Amino acid sequence: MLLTIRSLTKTFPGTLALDDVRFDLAAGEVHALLGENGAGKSTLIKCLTGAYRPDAGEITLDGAVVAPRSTGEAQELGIGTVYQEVNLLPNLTVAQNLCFGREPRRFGLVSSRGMKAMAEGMLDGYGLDIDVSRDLGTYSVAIQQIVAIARAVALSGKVLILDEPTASLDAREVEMLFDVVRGLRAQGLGIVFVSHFLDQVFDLSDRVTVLRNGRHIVTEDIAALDRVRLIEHMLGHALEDEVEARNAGHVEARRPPMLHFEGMARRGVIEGFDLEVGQGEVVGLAGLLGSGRTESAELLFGLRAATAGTARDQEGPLTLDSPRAAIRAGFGFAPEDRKTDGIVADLSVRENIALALQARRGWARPIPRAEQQRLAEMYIERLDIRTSDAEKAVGDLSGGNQQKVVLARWLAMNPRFLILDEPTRGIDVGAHAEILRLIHQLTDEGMSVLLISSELDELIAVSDRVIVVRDRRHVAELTGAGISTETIVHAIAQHARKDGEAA
Amino acid sequence: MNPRLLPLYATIAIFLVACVICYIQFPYMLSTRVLGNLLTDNAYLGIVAVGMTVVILSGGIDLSVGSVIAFSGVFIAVMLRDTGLPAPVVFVLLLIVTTAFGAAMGGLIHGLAMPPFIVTLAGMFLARGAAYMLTIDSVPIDDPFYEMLRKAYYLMPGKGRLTLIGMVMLLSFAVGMVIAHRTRFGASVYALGGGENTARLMGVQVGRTTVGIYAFSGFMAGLSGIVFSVYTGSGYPLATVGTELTAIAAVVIGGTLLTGGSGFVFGTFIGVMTMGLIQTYIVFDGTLSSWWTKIVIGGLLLLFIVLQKGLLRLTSARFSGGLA
Amino acid sequence: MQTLRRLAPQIVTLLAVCLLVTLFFPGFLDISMSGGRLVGPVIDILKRSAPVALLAIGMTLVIATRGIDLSVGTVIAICGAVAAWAIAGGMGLWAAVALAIGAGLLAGLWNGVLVAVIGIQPIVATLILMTAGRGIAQLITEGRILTFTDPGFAWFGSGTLFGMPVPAVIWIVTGVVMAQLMRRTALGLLVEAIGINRRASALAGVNALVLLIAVYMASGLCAALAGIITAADIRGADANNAGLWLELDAILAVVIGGNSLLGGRFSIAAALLGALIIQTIDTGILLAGFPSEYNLVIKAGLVVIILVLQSPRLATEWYFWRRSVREGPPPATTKEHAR
Amino acid sequence: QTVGFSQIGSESGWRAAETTLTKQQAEERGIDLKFSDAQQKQENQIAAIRSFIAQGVDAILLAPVVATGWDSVLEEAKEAEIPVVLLDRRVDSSDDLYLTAVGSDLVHEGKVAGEWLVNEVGDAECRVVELQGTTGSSPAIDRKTGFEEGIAGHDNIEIVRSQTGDFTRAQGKEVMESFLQAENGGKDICALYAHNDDMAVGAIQAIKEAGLKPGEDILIVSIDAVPDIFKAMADGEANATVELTPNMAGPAFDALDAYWKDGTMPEKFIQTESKLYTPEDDPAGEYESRKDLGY
Ligand SMILES: Nc1ncnc2c1ncn2[C@@H]1O[C@H](COP(=O)(O)OP(=O)(O)OP(=O)(O)O)[C@@H](O)[C@H]1O
Ligand SMILES: Nc1ncnc2c1ncn2[C@@H]1O[C@H](COP(=O)(O)OP(=O)(O)OP(=O)(O)O)[C@@H](O)[C@H]1O
Ligand SMILES: [Mg+2]
Ligand SMILES: [Mg+2]
Repeated sequence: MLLTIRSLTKTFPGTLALDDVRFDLAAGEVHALLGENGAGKSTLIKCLTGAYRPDAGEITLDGAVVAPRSTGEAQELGIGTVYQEVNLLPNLTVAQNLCFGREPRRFGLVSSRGMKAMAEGMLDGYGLDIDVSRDLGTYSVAIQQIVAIARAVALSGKVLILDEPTASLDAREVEMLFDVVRGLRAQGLGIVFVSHFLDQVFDLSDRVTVLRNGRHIVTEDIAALDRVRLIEHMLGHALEDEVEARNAGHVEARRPPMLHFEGMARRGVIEGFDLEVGQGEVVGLAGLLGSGRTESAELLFGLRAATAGTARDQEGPLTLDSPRAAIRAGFGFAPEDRKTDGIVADLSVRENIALALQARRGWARPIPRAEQQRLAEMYIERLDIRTSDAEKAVGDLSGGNQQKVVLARWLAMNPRFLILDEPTRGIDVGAHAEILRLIHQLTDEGMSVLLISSELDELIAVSDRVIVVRDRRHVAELTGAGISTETIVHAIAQHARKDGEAA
Repeated sequence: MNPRLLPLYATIAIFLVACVICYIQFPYMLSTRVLGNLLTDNAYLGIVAVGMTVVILSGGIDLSVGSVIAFSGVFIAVMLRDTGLPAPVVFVLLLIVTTAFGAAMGGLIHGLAMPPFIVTLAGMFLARGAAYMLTIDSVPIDDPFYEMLRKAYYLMPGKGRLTLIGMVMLLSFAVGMVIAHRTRFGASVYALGGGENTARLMGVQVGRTTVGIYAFSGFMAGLSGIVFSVYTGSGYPLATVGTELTAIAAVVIGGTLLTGGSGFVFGTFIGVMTMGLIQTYIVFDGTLSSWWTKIVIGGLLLLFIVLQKGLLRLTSARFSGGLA
Repeated sequence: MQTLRRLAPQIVTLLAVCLLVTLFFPGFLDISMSGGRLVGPVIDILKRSAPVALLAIGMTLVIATRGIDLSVGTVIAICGAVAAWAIAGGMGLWAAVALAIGAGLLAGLWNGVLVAVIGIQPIVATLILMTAGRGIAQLITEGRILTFTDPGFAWFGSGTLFGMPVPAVIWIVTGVVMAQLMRRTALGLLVEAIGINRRASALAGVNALVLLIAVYMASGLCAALAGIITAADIRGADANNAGLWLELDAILAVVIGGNSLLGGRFSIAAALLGALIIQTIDTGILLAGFPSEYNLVIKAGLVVIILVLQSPRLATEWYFWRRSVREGPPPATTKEHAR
Repeated sequence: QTVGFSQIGSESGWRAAETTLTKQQAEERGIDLKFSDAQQKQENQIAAIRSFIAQGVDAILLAPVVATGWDSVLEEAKEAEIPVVLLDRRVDSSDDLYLTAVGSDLVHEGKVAGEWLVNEVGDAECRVVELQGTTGSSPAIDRKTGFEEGIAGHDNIEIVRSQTGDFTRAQGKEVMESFLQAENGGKDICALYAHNDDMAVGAIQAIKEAGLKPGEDILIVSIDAVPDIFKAMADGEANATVELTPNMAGPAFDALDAYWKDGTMPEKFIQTESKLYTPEDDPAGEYESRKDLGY
């Protein structure tokens, strides 16, 4: 065994995050680490790389006992890691991020030319054509994620750890990443792979370890498992029927229109588009990363001022010049980047859930504590948020659970039009199904939803209508039976070709 | 063009415009004499601002520097008066003391996870208090070596003097630029400014770097203290009150963000020169009363910052527009 | 109960400092009644802590939004000057008070707009008023100490109410009102939210812009009250010296009160205890009769000791030690500079 | 003629008066005065003098914030043949670097105050409390020394407490309060010596608030002779003050005029009078005559 972990235990105040966990990693294998949100995957990884100090347990690498005291030491041991949240520095250039700690030097001083060459070398094979001397922060999350992976790969002499690396990548980029990983496996590296996308797990990994509530449940070869069994291991019970596709049931029932957007545009950001949303309708936005889906949503929510366009409902025109105005119009928006735009880390789960509601009521009419408590408990229960209690700071929750809290905040508002930008990113299978079911339920009650997702299956499952976005333009609209993976992919590709010809 | 350079360019542009305005009003302000004065008079400020830039780049702040400069002057004066040690030895002793002082503050900041603002505030009280304890008098320095340092200058055409201490400042900026932009330590400083946890996950040795940063600032404050003592030829415990705020203002005018992680040492140089220019302008004008002096300094500060912000917004809007 | 636990370190520190002063000055805790007013060092401390305590109230709110207000010391001078100018100009007591408070609010509005609307970093934004404001105050007083004799106004500085010095009453009442306002309404929550993550809060519909400005105005208001007290105390406005460097003491008080400079969770009561601790140190030094050269070193030394004892990391160590779990340095705190 | 004036700052009413008078005097004589406020910073003063030299003024007035550290800049002025006149505080540079110094003798002021107290109390026991100026400033140091010289040899007079009140009213009051607390409610204090009148005025309020009578229960002696102390004196609340005239510029311009005309070298130190004022000297009248001088 390349890496073994024995009886690892880690407690946080009020939480037993890891309880006597064991884990083995062989050279030349991809070992998937699975579990629900809050199962302890990220904690295990952080203990392994010295970011956390475990309470008890032993780690051996190549037969020698190691106890990295800092992530720097772990890197020197040959363990490269991509943490769950993109953990690079947006204020440094791409090259500085890539070479950090191993900068090429000339006469004792860092050579920027050498660094540029080194960085470009490291990015080779990821199909990325970017200027490495620009700040990382100017690039999209997806690009940052790939840079983080490239850095970890270069650092990993023996072990590469990927904690949900694919959460913000699209299919093309995932494929590219997998090629890289397979190559490394062939070179004899041990790779730990965390993901909530079971397809990817089956596609890539050799063995699987499942954690549940901080405990080790099972380690098995992937070949010996099927999807249902795996989910049972993760959840501790069987998953109720997966959500059926929406358009299968509701056939072409055109819903009464509720909101009309016309010519919404912002110069340099998104070209003008029209959008009509019916009551109880789910509109999906499909497109590649960076295509302008988030920007479309931000325009509708008043987060970016539109330079043109009007919005109205049956009553008359709506002003949407700020999030507050949009909220007043009955809109809600769960953003894709939960860390910077979603959670208020130091506030408790209860306060985070009550925040938007409170903001709408105004400061002078506080929501009574008991009411907040009720709300919090209701959503903790309904969305299955894993937390020791409602008073835990949201920042201390696992990534997926943070996402659920943001969702709960907007559900508590009971908006008539809810925009969900990648609502299931980083959410486990159980909760994933739960959220999709929730969308069904809400729309049945009359709420309209705009769903942005990179997972086509998910879009297809819940959308009444799918709009394809490409190069900051809304290029196609698919309805009813016309919605399928093939048609969407086709729409994206076709327009790409047309653009190519036009250019 | 790299967008991170924009604040720097904005700063330089505004500075040049300010120079032109000064020149139009007082043509004599562009003489080598005034230029030499600008370098000499702001030497101590520039040196300490180099240290401050590094601290601020790391997301910290060092309020102790003004007091440390005063302490340095008193320390040197008292040592030269009472011990008979040669001046260079006293310099070395002093630099060791101030560097250790800075390192100790860095150690507290890291070791106890306390905010730098507060630790260095206590350091500010402590250093000034230590200066008082050495002497409450102002102590003149008559040392032949000092005489030599003081008289060391290069006479530029036009009778302007490029003094030794002015050159020490220029050298400090050069060294500061190399350290901040061309060493691993500098990279770690920027990394810390970008976010401590992230920096830690990327393998920055946070503790060692923090101690190093404040030690560097302490060293620069000590060096600035030496320069200041050469400049005034004495040690005075009440000297340089509030210099830390001037230094911070210079760093900010130079385009460095107080939240850390973004900025340039060269920008600070422009910031220091800008502050000096404002002072010179006010003296040349010579009609402002005590109170209007303060108001005008505050107003000009605001003007610079707002102009910079405006310029940045304009150019970055153009920039992102061009991308589409 | 929970509040008490939050305040415990500050209370313990205050008691310890009092004990220390008593060692050097045995009569420290004596309180007597004389001519209908309470007298004694402790009462003096309650009175003398008024400016810093008032500033600390506003500063706590500003710091909770991840800001800082360096201008408060100067605002004291401005408001004092305005009040003295109004009184000396015969405008009457309440007009003077109203004008001073108006000036404080205006100063806060100015800071708030620079920070929230123009987006200048708080330290720099308030540094501008800190520099220029003293000039404005001197402009009003024309550089002299503007004195007045109005006994009604002087009452704010040296009068008594139910035996207590008026300044003490003012800061205690302001503190209680402000704390209740924050906790009985949703203001406290909203202020904390924008301090922790302004972007996310704004996205959730919190009116961050208005709240930020309001917080700086609250700070200006508190500084105005402090300015009134300071001017009333010496029956004159000393534009150059009133409130000089007091902002640093106020910030210190907020931090000794265990509030994080990174914004978020705050406690006004704890900051007020911090102000009392600082004033107790200051008065203690005076009472103990050390030569004045030592004032700063003693103060700095005590402050460092207090901060070290209260430091979050030491607290974690203490927590783990009590739970007798063997633990190396505790995990990194989850606080991160928001970018 | 153009004259540059580097003033320390505007930290007290006295200094504001000095500035006002200097501007007045310059105007009367038709001199173009370039004024620079250094905000209590020596470095600003040095920079200002350098700028004056660069501008080629005809003379420089300097009110130095501190005694040391002027050698090099004064040498520069000398090289440029610009006469420098020091106002109210002295420097420890060689006296050929400046034309003359106008000022009072700070030690002497303190001594006058001390001698007054010696006279006033005779052989009675007297416990004195002292309010010092800003720690480290030269008036604080010299006035302390002078006072101690004045009371030397009189063992019945003893300074029991001495603390800094930073030359301000507010601090004067606060520190006096703690003196009163520490000295048995003030009953053990016989006299207060304050390094300037502002602190004395603050202390007088503290004494009154403590239920004692300033001027009777506690003797008050201070320095500067600003208007407000005369007001207190007229009310019987202060006993003595030593004048430090803010009109330093008058003698300075006289000396400069003579020098410009025919190169007459004035004496190196033009001492202004340190006159002692007591309630016998018509305090009310003094108040009236001073109150518009910009104090
Ligand atoms: N810094 C912390 N302080 C307190 N509790 C924490 C902290 N970090 C994690 N936890 C808790 O430890 C448990 C495990 O969290 P972890 O982040 O390891 O989950 P995960 O398996 O990675 O989940 P996800 O799939 O959502 O990322 C959770 O209950 C979480 O609330
Ligand atoms: N290749 C790129 N170069 C520079 N900026 C990019 C690039 N790709 C995306 N961006 C910018 O990064 C930001 C976030 O990108 P993101 O990938 O989230 O795109 P998006 O249009 O919001 O779509 P999606 O919701 O599909 O992710 C956007 O403002 C986008 O303009
Ligand atoms: Mg995780
Ligand atoms: Mg997006």
